[in-house]
Amino acid sequence: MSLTARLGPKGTIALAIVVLAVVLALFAPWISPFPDQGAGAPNIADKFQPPSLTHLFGTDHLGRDMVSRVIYGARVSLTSGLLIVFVALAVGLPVGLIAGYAGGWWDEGLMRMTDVFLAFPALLLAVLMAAALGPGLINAILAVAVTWWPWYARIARAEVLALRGQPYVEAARLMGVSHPRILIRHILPAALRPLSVQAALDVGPALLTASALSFLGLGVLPPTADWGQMVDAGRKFFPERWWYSAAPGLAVFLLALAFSVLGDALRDREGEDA
Amino acid sequence: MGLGRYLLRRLALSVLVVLGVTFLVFVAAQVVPSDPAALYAGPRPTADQIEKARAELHLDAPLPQRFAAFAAAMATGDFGVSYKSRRPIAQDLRAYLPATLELATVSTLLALLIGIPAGAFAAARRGGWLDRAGGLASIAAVAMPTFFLAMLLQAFFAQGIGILPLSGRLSREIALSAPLDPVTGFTLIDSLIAGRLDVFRDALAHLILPALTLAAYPAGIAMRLTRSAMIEILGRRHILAARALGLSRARILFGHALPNAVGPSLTVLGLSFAYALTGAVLVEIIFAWPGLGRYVSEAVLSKDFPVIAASTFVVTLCYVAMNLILDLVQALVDPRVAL
Amino acid sequence: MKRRDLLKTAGLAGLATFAPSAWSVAIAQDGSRILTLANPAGFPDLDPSTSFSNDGLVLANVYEGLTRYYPGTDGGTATIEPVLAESWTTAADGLSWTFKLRQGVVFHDGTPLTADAVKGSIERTMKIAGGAAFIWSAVTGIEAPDPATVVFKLSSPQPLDIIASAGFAAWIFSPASQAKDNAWFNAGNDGGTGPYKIDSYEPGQRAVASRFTGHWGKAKEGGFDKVSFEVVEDSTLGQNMIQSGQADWTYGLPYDNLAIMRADPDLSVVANPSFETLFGLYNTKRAPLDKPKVRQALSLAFPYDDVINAGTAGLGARAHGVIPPGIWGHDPDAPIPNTDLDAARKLLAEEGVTSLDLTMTYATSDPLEQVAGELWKANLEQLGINLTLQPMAWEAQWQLAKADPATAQDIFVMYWWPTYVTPYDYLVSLFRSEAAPNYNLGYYSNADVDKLIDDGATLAGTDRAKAEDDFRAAQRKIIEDAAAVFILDKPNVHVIRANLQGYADNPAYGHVVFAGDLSRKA
Amino acid sequence: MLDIAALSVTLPSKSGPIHVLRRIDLRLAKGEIHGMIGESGCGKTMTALTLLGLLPEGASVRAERFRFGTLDLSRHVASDLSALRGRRIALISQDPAAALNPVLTIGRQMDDVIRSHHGLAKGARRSMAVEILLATGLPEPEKLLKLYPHQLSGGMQQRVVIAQALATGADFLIADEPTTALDVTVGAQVLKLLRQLVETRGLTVLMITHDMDVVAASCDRATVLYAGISVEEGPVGRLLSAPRHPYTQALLAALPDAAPHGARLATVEGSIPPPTAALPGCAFAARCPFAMPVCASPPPLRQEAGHSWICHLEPT
Repeated sequence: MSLTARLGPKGTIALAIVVLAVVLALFAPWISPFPDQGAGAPNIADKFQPPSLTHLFGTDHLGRDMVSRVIYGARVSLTSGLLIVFVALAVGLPVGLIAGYAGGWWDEGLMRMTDVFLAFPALLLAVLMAAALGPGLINAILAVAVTWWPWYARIARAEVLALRGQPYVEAARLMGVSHPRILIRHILPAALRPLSVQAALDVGPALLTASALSFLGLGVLPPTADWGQMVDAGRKFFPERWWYSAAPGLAVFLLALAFSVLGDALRDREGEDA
Repeated sequence: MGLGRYLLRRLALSVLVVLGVTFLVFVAAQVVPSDPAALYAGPRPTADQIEKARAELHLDAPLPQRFAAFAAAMATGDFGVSYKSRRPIAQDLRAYLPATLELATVSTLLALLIGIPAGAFAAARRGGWLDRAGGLASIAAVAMPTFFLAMLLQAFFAQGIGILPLSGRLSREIALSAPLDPVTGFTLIDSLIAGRLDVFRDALAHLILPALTLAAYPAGIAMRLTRSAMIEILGRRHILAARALGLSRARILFGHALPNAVGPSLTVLGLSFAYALTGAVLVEIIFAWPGLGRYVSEAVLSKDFPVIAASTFVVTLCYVAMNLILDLVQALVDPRVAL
Repeated sequence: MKRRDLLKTAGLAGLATFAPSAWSVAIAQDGSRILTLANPAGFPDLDPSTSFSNDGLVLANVYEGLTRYYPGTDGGTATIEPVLAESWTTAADGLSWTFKLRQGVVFHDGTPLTADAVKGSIERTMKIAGGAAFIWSAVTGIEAPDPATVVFKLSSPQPLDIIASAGFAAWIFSPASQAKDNAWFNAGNDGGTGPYKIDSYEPGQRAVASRFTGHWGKAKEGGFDKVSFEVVEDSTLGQNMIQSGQADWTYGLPYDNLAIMRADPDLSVVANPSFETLFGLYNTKRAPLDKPKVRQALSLAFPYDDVINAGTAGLGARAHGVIPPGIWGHDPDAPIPNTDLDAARKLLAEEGVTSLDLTMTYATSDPLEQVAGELWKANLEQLGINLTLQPMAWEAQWQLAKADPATAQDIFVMYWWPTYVTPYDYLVSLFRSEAAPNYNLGYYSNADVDKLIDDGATLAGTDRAKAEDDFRAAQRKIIEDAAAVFILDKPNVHVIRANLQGYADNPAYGHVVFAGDLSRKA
Repeated sequence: MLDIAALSVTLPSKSGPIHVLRRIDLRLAKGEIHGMIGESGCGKTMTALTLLGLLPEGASVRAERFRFGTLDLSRHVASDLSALRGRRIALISQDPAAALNPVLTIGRQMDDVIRSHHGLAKGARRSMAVEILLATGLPEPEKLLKLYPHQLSGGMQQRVVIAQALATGADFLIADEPTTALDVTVGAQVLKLLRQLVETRGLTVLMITHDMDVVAASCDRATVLYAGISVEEGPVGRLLSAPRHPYTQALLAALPDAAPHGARLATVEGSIPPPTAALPGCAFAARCPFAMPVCASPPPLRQEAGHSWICHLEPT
């Protein structure tokens, strides 16, 4: 069955938007109407132009074309959304697997540690980490990932607990297969399925948290385009010059929406109807 | 296992978690490059003022000793003084924490009041227009960035048609002409205690926009979770049996199916309350809501560690207490869970 | 009160009219008697001895000092007006000052103003030694020979009349309050003599003060019974409050929005030069910035006019060195560089600098500093120089710079405003050599400059003209050495309701409103 | 009490209509316990759902004759039936544990049923509940009202389910495999209770089961279903001792106690034809040991003293 059929109409549109965002991010210099402005070059002459044919979404306080800025902004937001989820999975999955499989003290210890990170107010931990590491894209990503991995650890552990009792796992154990091999060969693939769906669903909220960080001034360094910072910068001129905040705000919303719908479509295809 | 033992075990775990969080904050205080003395010495201190501050804060004491003093302060609730404002933190927390709790409670209630019935109806008429529209709305609510939604709501309701106040917790007229004396710190409750309905109405009006902004994400989650839970429940045999007994649709939906969905809804309640506690930073900044979120974000940016530590401690306490309460309520509501 | 059409542009559909918000109606009824000041920052410390930040706005209306400084208008000489002191004289050697106190002045708690009260106030401030207490560092002793006379003994000649007019650490407060601690003041209590006394204080939200009927000054006809100092940190809210009439005065609004407000008949935009200047200190300890020519090249590459246009909508003024106009010691014809990329390229070639990586740090919350950084970065790119813009919270930026010059930033962009009206405050804090850098965050040290600054300081008390020459010479040397890029003198822009009368900016007291002088047209 | 002729139900689906019930004839007299027997998937439960009007959306229900008591429902069967559900017709579900709401007390669940059928005050409803629970042989019903389903034994749960059915005031009960989930002894008691209730309350019960012993133990008459068709019907005694239709004979031969000791149980090869297939002739032809070419055409109805079946074989 072809992918589009598998994802259904909504899922396909969402996938199209995500692919479009990836293409925009990769080929920004060639696609955006004013590449140098997108990268940050100021152009004071036409400061605060309202939306027009040349500037579909107008220009910002330094006269830079908003469409180009949003396209360049896709680079930051997309990478941060995907990397946060990836790093969180890379940390959360092993913790969850070991805790679920080993049980006993391992489980208790790892899970209490996870609770500590979960109890710690997420955005506060992220802001603290970002303040500690200093602004910059990688630091912001690490900061948010630190607050994100516990969720995946929990999901992974729940999956492992469910799978550990399965006959095929016990059978493998009886045949003398070593613990790590069982974990990686048998349990990991089965646990990955729900986790990958959850991860797809989380890219949206992840890039929202990252853009919230840059909204607080802890994201990428200027003049790199970043949707969160652009919305913040535009807020002061809202609503007279509404397009300054509207363009990046809409972009964040659309990309997050696309990922959520995509995640949903994947989940539906997986049979668990959420 | 007996309610007592269960409670004891959970309390022990919670203490462990709170200790862990406090230790995490203390470690962060050491790791993050900062010079508390300079901050404490005032806005533009001279070199010797900084030295005096360093001595006063006995920053050069050995690490374990400082952690002991730090933990003791947390335990006794005497959180000491903010480096930046030198104001006793407990005094600020008494002003700011209730504001955030009030906003978090109202937004969580709003999220549940919107999310759960919507989810239930969507499940009842699966595939119907409500289900599709609700599904789209819930995904949009989850995807909508808080700060953008806040701006839109503000522009439309406050600046645009002006039926709702733009910001703040109470109108200035009330603070000027007849200020409300804080009893619990929750303006809604205090105004009722003082029997002042005008203040109550005013506080409610100020709550609507920020609470709505904060409730969007959890409402979306609540609806999706309730919908999937209800779909599963409606498929169960006892629902079929109830229909066979001729009970009306509404009675079955709310009397029989929904009580079974209390479990998932409680997890949503926990999630949205936790989100509101910490997610409120942005909403508080945009709506000038004098809550903990704003107080803490400023403290983090200026590395005012006593405030960060105290606030995190308090927020974690709320979080852990809420989880405990939720688990207890879940056990009480679901008879099958033997405590 | 007419509501103006807020949303002119196409904007969000359906937002055309701005209905009178139900919440400000109450203002209209008894509003005429309330003055509402929307302040974009909180009041960290209301203790008159240690206050050194935006709390000056509240304290200036609740407390009074011995004197008050009025800068000369358009070139005229500055004057020092009597407040609690009626007259004052200084000894020939400038080592002692005698102040005659005004009679019939009463503190808010009813106790009379006496010499001992003045002595107690200044001594408490010196003892706590917080905030701006260092302005009294030269005072060795204070005597009160009789209830109406106060004598200050100095270790070196100082312009004590100007020091006494400072906006910080110079307030006089009641003997009863002198025994109280910082927490008492910050709970909303005051011990002042000023025209208003504090009624209530909600930290982070607002302070409310009402008229002190026992004030010695005569009340203005149509004056205000109450002043509400609102904390409105978000400029969008501040702008909305002033436009909707919920606030009578505010500042810190984006420069680009001022045009809209100037067009509003209900508002008037008051802009005049301030004593606050913006500059970037070069890290003189790290190669290649240790070479003056490289620093001069960077200054030549700075887009001064673009920053003034894009950053301050043309309201800012080119800085002539670090001392802004309106302060004695200002040097209007100092040789300041103009943007000239070719000259900059030539200087860099002479020093053999082809490519360079620099880091510029500035305050996260300041859009003007960010605009300066982004425009400068664009120019420097044409010279092969890559400027990294590093926004940081002030505390973090300051601690990074103080840590170790070798690892610190290359360019430290910041503002400076004087504790009291003297060029010495700028030069000694920013450019005088310091063993451990406190505010000299360019680590600049030049023996001649140090000598000029110190000589000027000693002469300031006795021969102000000679002192001015020394300070001007020091500043010329600093400009020639290109210790810093002097960007602009920040304009003092306040937006007030058009029906306010008697409003005048006093740059000596940044962002302070003397509510006692104001009234509202009937 | 119930007189159905040629009832057929088809469900729409993406891959064409599904003939869930092809041709059902069913007659029950008042006060009778009528068994409905057949392998799983032969349409037993679907018939129950049809009678309860609980068929999924889009199901089309047709019958030549459909009379319930004095009502003639043959024209729009589905809507009429859903009106009767819970008022005149009630269900006793198969697995009592699953049929009771786990989070509600027995009292609340009884009260729900009574409240939606009888306009009684709270006190009256409570005593009615107690009276019905007593009638189903449950000890100390007062205490029972406060308990939750998981605190009851399987047998007691089934009695509560029966009590709920009685509480609707319906006089026609459909018992869907009431004893399957219970162990034998408890099952027997439940069947005895049903018999008692039929006699004392003048009820009519349609007993759906796949277990011949249940039919033998508790039913007056029975109908055998195969692939959505009622192939044989008659008094239990005759049906068990002298089954006429080959399928019924095969079913009985498959029972352990019918076969000589130690011999292999006779099994019926092949499986039930899929519901999507059209079956012009006798549905059992493919698996029938006596199949003849004529079986391709629809088998005639044969009757013998209240015992009827459809088959081309001449009765011997």
